Amino acid sequence: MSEETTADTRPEPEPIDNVVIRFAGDSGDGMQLAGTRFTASSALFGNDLATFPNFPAEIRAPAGTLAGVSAFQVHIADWDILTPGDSPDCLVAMNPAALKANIGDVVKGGLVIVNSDAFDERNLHKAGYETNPLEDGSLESYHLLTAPMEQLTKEAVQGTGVKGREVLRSKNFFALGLMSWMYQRPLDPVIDWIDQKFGDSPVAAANTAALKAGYNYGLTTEAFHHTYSVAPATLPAGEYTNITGNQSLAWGLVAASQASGLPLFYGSYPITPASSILEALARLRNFGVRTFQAEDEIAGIGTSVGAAFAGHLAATGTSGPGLALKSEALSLALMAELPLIVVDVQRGGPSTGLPTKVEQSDLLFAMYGRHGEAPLPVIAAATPSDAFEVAIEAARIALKYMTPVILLSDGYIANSSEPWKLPDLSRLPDLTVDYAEGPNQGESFLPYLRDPETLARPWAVPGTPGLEHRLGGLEKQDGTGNVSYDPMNHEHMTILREEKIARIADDIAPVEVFGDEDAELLVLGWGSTFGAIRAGVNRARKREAKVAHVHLRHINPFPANLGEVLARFETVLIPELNRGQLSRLIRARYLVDTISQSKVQGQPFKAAEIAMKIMQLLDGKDEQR
Amino acid sequence: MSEETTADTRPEPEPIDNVVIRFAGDSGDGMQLAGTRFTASSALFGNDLATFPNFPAEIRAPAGTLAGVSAFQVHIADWDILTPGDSPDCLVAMNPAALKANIGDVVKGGLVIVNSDAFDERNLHKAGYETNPLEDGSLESYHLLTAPMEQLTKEAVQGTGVKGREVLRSKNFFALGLMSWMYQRPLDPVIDWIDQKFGDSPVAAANTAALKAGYNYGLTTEAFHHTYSVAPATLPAGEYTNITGNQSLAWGLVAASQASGLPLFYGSYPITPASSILEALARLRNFGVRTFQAEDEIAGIGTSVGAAFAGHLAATGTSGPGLALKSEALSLALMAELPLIVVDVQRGGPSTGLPTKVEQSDLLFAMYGRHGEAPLPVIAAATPSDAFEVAIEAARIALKYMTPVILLSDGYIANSSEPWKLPDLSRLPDLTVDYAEGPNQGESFLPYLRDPETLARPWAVPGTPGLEHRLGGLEKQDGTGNVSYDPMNHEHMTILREEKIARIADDIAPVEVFGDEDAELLVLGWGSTFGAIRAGVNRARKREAKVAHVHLRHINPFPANLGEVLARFETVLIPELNRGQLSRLIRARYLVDTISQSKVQGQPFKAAEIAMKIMQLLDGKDEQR
Amino acid sequence: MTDTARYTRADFQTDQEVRWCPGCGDYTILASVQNFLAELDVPRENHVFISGIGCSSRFPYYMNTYGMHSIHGRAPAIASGVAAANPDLHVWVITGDGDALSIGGNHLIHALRRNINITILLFNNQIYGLTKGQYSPTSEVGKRTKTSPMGSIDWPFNPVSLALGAEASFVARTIDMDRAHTAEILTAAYEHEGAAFIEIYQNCNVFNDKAFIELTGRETRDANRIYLEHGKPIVFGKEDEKGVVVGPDGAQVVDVADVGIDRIQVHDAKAPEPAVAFALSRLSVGPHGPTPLGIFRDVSRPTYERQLADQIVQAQDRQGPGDLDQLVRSLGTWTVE
Amino acid sequence: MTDTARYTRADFQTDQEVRWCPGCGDYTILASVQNFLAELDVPRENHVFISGIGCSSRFPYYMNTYGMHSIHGRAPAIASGVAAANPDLHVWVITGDGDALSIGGNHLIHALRRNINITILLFNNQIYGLTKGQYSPTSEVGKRTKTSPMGSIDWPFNPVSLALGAEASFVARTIDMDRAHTAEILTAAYEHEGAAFIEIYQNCNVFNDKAFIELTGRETRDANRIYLEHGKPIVFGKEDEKGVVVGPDGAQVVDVADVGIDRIQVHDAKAPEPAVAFALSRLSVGPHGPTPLGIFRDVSRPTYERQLADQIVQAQDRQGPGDLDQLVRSLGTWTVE
Ligand SMILES: Cc1ncc(C[n+]2csc(CCOP(=O)(O)OP(=O)(O)O)c2C)c(N)n1
Ligand SMILES: Cc1ncc(C[n+]2csc(CCOP(=O)(O)OP(=O)(O)O)c2C)c(N)n1
Ligand code: SF4
Ligand code: SF4
Ligand SMILES: [Mg+2]
Ligand SMILES: [Mg+2]
Repeated sequence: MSEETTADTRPEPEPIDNVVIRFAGDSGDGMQLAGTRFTASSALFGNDLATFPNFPAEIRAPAGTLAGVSAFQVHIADWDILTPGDSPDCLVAMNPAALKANIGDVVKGGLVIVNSDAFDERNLHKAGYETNPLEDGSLESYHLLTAPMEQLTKEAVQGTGVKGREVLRSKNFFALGLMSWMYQRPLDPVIDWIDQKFGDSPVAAANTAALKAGYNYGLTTEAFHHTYSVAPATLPAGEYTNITGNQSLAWGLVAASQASGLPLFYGSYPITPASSILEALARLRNFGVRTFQAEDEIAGIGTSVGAAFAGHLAATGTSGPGLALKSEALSLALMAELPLIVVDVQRGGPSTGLPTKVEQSDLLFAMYGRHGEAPLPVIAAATPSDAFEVAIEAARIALKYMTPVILLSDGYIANSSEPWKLPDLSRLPDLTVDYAEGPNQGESFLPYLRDPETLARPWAVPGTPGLEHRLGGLEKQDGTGNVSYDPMNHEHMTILREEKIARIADDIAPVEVFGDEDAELLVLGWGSTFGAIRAGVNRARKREAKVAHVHLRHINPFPANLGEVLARFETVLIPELNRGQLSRLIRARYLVDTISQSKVQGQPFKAAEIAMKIMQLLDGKDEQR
Repeated sequence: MSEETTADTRPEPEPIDNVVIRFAGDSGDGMQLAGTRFTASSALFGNDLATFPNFPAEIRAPAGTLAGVSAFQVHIADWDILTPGDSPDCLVAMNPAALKANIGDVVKGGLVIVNSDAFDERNLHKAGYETNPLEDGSLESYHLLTAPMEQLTKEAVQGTGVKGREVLRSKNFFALGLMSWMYQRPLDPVIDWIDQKFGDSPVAAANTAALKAGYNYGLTTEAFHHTYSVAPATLPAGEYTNITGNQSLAWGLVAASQASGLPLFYGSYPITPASSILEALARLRNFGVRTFQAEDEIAGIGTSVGAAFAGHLAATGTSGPGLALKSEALSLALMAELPLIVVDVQRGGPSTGLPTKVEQSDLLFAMYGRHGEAPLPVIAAATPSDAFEVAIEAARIALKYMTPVILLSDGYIANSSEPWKLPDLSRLPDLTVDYAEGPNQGESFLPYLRDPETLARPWAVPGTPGLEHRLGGLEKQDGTGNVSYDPMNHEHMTILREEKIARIADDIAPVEVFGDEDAELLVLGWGSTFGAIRAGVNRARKREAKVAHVHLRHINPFPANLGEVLARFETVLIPELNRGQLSRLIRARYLVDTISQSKVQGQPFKAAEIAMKIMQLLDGKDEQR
Repeated sequence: MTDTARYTRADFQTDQEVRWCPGCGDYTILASVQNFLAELDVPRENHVFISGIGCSSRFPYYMNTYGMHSIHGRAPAIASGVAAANPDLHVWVITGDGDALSIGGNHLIHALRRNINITILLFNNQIYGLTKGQYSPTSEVGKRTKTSPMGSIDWPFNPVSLALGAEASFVARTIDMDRAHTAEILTAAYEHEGAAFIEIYQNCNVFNDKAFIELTGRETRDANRIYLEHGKPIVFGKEDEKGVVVGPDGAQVVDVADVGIDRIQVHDAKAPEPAVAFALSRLSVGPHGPTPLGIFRDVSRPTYERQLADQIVQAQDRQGPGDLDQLVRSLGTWTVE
Repeated sequence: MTDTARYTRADFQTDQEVRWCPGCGDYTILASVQNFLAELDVPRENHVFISGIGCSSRFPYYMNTYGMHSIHGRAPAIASGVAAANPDLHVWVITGDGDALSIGGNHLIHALRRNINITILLFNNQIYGLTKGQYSPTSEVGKRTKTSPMGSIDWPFNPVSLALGAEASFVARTIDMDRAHTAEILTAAYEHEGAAFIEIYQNCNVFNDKAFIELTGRETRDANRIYLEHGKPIVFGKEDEKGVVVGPDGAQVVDVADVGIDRIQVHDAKAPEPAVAFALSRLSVGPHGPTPLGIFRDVSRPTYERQLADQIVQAQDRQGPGDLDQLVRSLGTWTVE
């Protein structure tokens, strides 16, 4: 193999405005890495993009099986896109199992690039193929290209010093090189990254060699001479980074810590798909961040309640099973009226369910998952980058109203990525709080004396002389905070706790209607369905449909104008990755006969599904109800 | 004191049809016992009755303080009553604190009987009285009678052998004796009970002596010569016992065990007000009952899940904070599709709240208190004796549909009592189950192959040869039960689990409308508000109001005809001891603009409150909405 | 402990009525703790009392310091959060045998192994007081209670053994009635850096009266209280006629006269390994017969909250204090003009 | 262990693909257990495997017996329910260091003290495998993982010490690679009536490779494996040149030559008190340096489920079998005509 990586003989690439590519292989094949690097090059190149990694099983299955397939989808475009794409235009399959698990999603006529070396009898058998799909004509409706990637990788890395099992590890870079050729991505960012990551090692050399070999294989092989180019997107001017939801949520918490001047405490217990928030924060000790890997979720929230008492910006994060365990302590925080952010990165199903998959089915649990009358604010992130802002908003509400706040994210937001235009960090909201510093009623300090506007109680932190007081889970007398069994006081306090949360409605942005204000159909959504709904609505509007979209960030309380907005539309469609949970809340509150569009397949909505539902409703409106 | 207990000089008692009496004293004064014995005599005498014990604080406070007051209310009548009464006609107050804490509830003109010995300066001070209410005229609007009960008790027990602090312990029996005189209750049942309980001891002699002394004091003292009699009620013929809700619930579980032929397993952790179910069952080892006092609520349900797997009729019981802890394991049982009864004896407030008080605020928690889409049947007991039947119903549903069932009771049902006409135990429903015994599909056994009607899976218990299988919390393939990450299977299973519960609607009694079928107003209730609602509706109807009452035993799923019934009424009033939880469910499901009547004071509704609300709604109907 | 102490006991009392049953051992412990704090030269506002649920757990309401009456069993976790957030506070955990060892067992053992700077007072009355008399994880086998009418079949924990097995760096036992000894133990526990665990035998005169009578009864107490004192031979009895030896079979009670005082174990609370402390904890199963009281173990090990704080300092030294602008750029950026 | 054994290993395998990483120690343990069960003369349907969540906890899917892959940390509680409900089953718990000692620590120690008849296999790989590499309660101080990038500050548990402190009646340790020893320990644990606790060192070659290299490496293993055998002097090393003595300072490793074989501790797994077993457990902190393997303790104590069953029999003997008619009348009745 020669060292040259560019050639003047390069054919003219076909310009396309967007493409959806899926890298699929065995969990051990490094497809997440190939996908991420492809994404990074595209980002630096200036495309808009969205990604969606898909880990199918919890544990690495034996190589070659369907259960072991790992995939990474990226959507790149020269325009402002909203989702990682419904169906790949191009699939890279590193083995028969990867082909089998993913081919069904590929658009007809799409490009299928296959590592032919992996299609031996053993692997075909493991994947459950009776005949070789590369030969039996079953892929006729696709544009199939094959390359003996293992063979070529082996040759490429010769002389770099890697040996034995290590050799084939570089084959993902071969695939990445080939794809970089196909879609005319620059190699330099990848090479830089390799150098930074692996330094001056044989592995670095091997990966670079395989990368270039893949690129050159495309360049020199007739079959790969039809290439494509996606021009940079005309995104709003600014500095961008590509970010996943968990990363952005972690940074949002740190930003809130800086905006409030309070140190961040994060007590948590690892659980998919929330663990990477803990991991991201654990790296930020220099920001004064205290992460506490607790013995379980109860201690995760327990330590955070303690830290909140001690005056920190306290947060805890988990997924559904962990939220279940936190319920009792959350109720204590509510009663003690301490600020606390509880992040729930939702996953699929009840019990252990589908731990690596997306679902929005913890909404009613977040709303009602505590004994007694225990209302709490509930807010949700809509996209990976939105998680940054939502984390700050959660902190704002928690600190201003002295209440725990539940922040809902999900497995899709957590792991998928999008370009994020870096915000002006000098203009973060001012979240500074005033700890109580002295008596608030004559000579005495009443820990439950309230701010008349927010109904928040004062926050007096241990160590402050003269404000010694005791919190607790028993019902308390308003004002003094003393234990009280008085019947009327209990009713008063119950209503007061309810009212405190209800008042937040006047302190949040009203909902904004996107699309056709005069439409008959409103699509109402929340959380990670944002991209699919917005794209679906756009598609329908392109087809002349009149339709509007409202996306909720605040679910409890609802924004003050929501009822009035809903009343403007004849039909309200609520697509959710659950069995209609927001729908129930809307029905109970506004008595609107919502139409629920439900999907519980562990997968996000496709824009096409939303668009189709919209068209159906608009066409057959009369029969539908 | 002479030995004579009856005298011919007895004045003619005034016949009354019902009376509400409250015994109040320090926690150490034995008022619960006095009340219970008074109740027992009344029961044996044939009155209808209802009781309501009220323990105000968790821990015994220092004698004489308001926090230490303990009260027991009993309503006796010659007709079929429904509640322990709204306001006492007669209050027995053993000390100033008891007077102060309870006098506000007594009907004006009511009888107030006071232990005058306790009204010394120290006790008055402790109760927060500045002047002595027995002397300052503040009790003018009541009929006040005093007796130096301590002095008289001391004299009465002389010679029985009790000494020192023991002596005054008998003063509750003095009070009981006096009340027995006032309301012409027989002493013999009390004396029999004393003999049985204390045998041939000085304590027995002292209690009996004090009892008789109290009775005789009434007989011989002019002031007490206006007595009352309540004739036996004309209850349906049959054998009766007086029963509290927790007792009856425990027996219901035992009855279900016998009706199903399955041994009962009850894994639980003590918590007020559920502990006495565990305690009652622990005494029933000869019924083959296995109680397991677990290390916490998680292990309480965990052991029960294990026992269910092993083929037992498994139950676990707790109150709100414990239900919170059980949430995750409950979700496992749901996923494993194992039969399990989860009893929640609701108490007041979020967090520790008001542990000894009643509230119905766990309804939405029972409905939605699990992550993911995790629907479960929810049923509720309406009265203490109803808990027996509801326990059997819970077992029926759990076993037939292979599902956990949540049974809601509350602190009011748990501790209050009513006469229970013993059911014909030979006619318990047949709950026998068929464990799987062999293959169900060709040669193989599919643990998730379903009964086409109920959608229940088979129950194969460890120890059965050939049916070895593995359950778990990960999503499973329908039929085989193997772990499955397949998107469509997950949606299928989610809907299937939902449908299984929904189908129960056709297998439960439709709701019955009590009262005026043609009324404009329907009062819809659930749980322990039954008595107050029914009595309130009756009162309103006596005042010519047209009103109907529907009381729900099944809340999930709702009975099949509920929607149709609701549609018949213009106005639906839903009284609840919460902030409108059933109301939200009804609104979401049926889009009915319900009116919520809420009370969260740790106290049951009074019939008068319900009646008043009904009258208000009917009078000012147009303005109300 | 000077005449000029800035506090008196009254400074640590609140305006809340103390609501335990008359005669409850909790009163004595409350007095011991209040007296102890009054003698320290530590500002009142730097004490934080965190409790769970139980009779004993009402303790914080009666302490005029910062406090939280939290939820059942979780006090060690909440206290860990307070201590980790602010290492300058002194954080106390008040808990019962049910609270600490039944529902809260896991948080207890984890707080101990982490050696986070909290002082845990476990009021062991061998019963559930607040819920009115069910057996607890320290109740003896065969005990008849409301939930064990035929006798408990649960083998009890020995809290000292459990704490030692959980890597505790400070483990002691005392008894409510012995106020002087309690004060001594509190002093040592307070001075210990890291998690300190004190089991306090506490009489519940309502549901489990006289559980500790062998240690408190006039007739028997001398014969049964083995006071462990660091650096001293472990002898006890009215005339110090009994002693403890430790050898290849563990710890045994002997007549000093039989073996000679030289063979009597000299107590070493500072031994790096807890093996001998553990052996001593096995001398009694519950408070029956000769029972060791005092400090079983008191060794020093880096504390959690200090190490956490150190990591922050180190990270800031190395990377500079956190810069948000840099952080959001750390994954690489590109610019759209 | 006869030629006529009714089962082969294959009888205990299921049709589910085994989904651990290639090279994972879990494979070896699975094989050991399947082989062991095949040699028993116990019907397959009488085995129940209950696990929590973790890599190791997928075990039940691969065992052709009854089983449940339950939720994180709760397996000991669920298994206790199975065992209490049906004492004729043999109930196994499969758990990891995170599952058993982090979230599940409380259920573990309570199952041990209750001595309920379950056999607990703790796969200790000193890491969270399933969630991809966070430190666990057995990870060593200073360990750098995803959640401890500057090194863990959590002092680890010694699972054997913890189990002994929790009153366990059977406590043992073995290592995945040593299949013969694993078989021996399984046999003894299986025969033990009551809760049996086995810590199995298990290599996670993906997230914590070579954690046990001192015990498995050719060079070092002889010097570091201390096999405990009941009734035998505790000696080890290539030539049995090292030994263990137990005295007033706990347990120490010595050169046999220095002290003479007679002073070497003769291992007594049946000692009524766990003091010496505990001392032995302190010879190593994690698998570093000379580390005892084998049965630390194996004593007999009434089991929970048998006592429960006995109470039922007793109650029925005394009161007759439960009569519902009588029961509902037990509080007194009256008749309305
Ligand atoms: C989650 C939860 N479960 C159960 C309870 C009920 N409960 C309160 S205190 C207690 C046990 C008290 O025993 P212990 O800890 O020994 O304290 P003591 O009252 O003896 O001082 C129980 C079971 C509760 N409050 N919360
Ligand atoms: C309630 C809950 N919290 C957290 C998790 C995530 N989780 C699954 S396994 C695991 C730890 C696994 O470690 P270990 O028990 O050591 O098992 P290994 O994978 O190492 O065999 C965690 C944290 C979960 N499934 N459920
Ligand atoms: S019940 Fe026992 S522990 Fe509780 S306050 Fe009373 S005496 Fe003390
Ligand atoms: S991650 Fe580790 S423990 Fe889990 S299967 Fe892979 S090698 Fe085994
Ligand atoms: Mg106790
Ligand atoms: Mg592990």
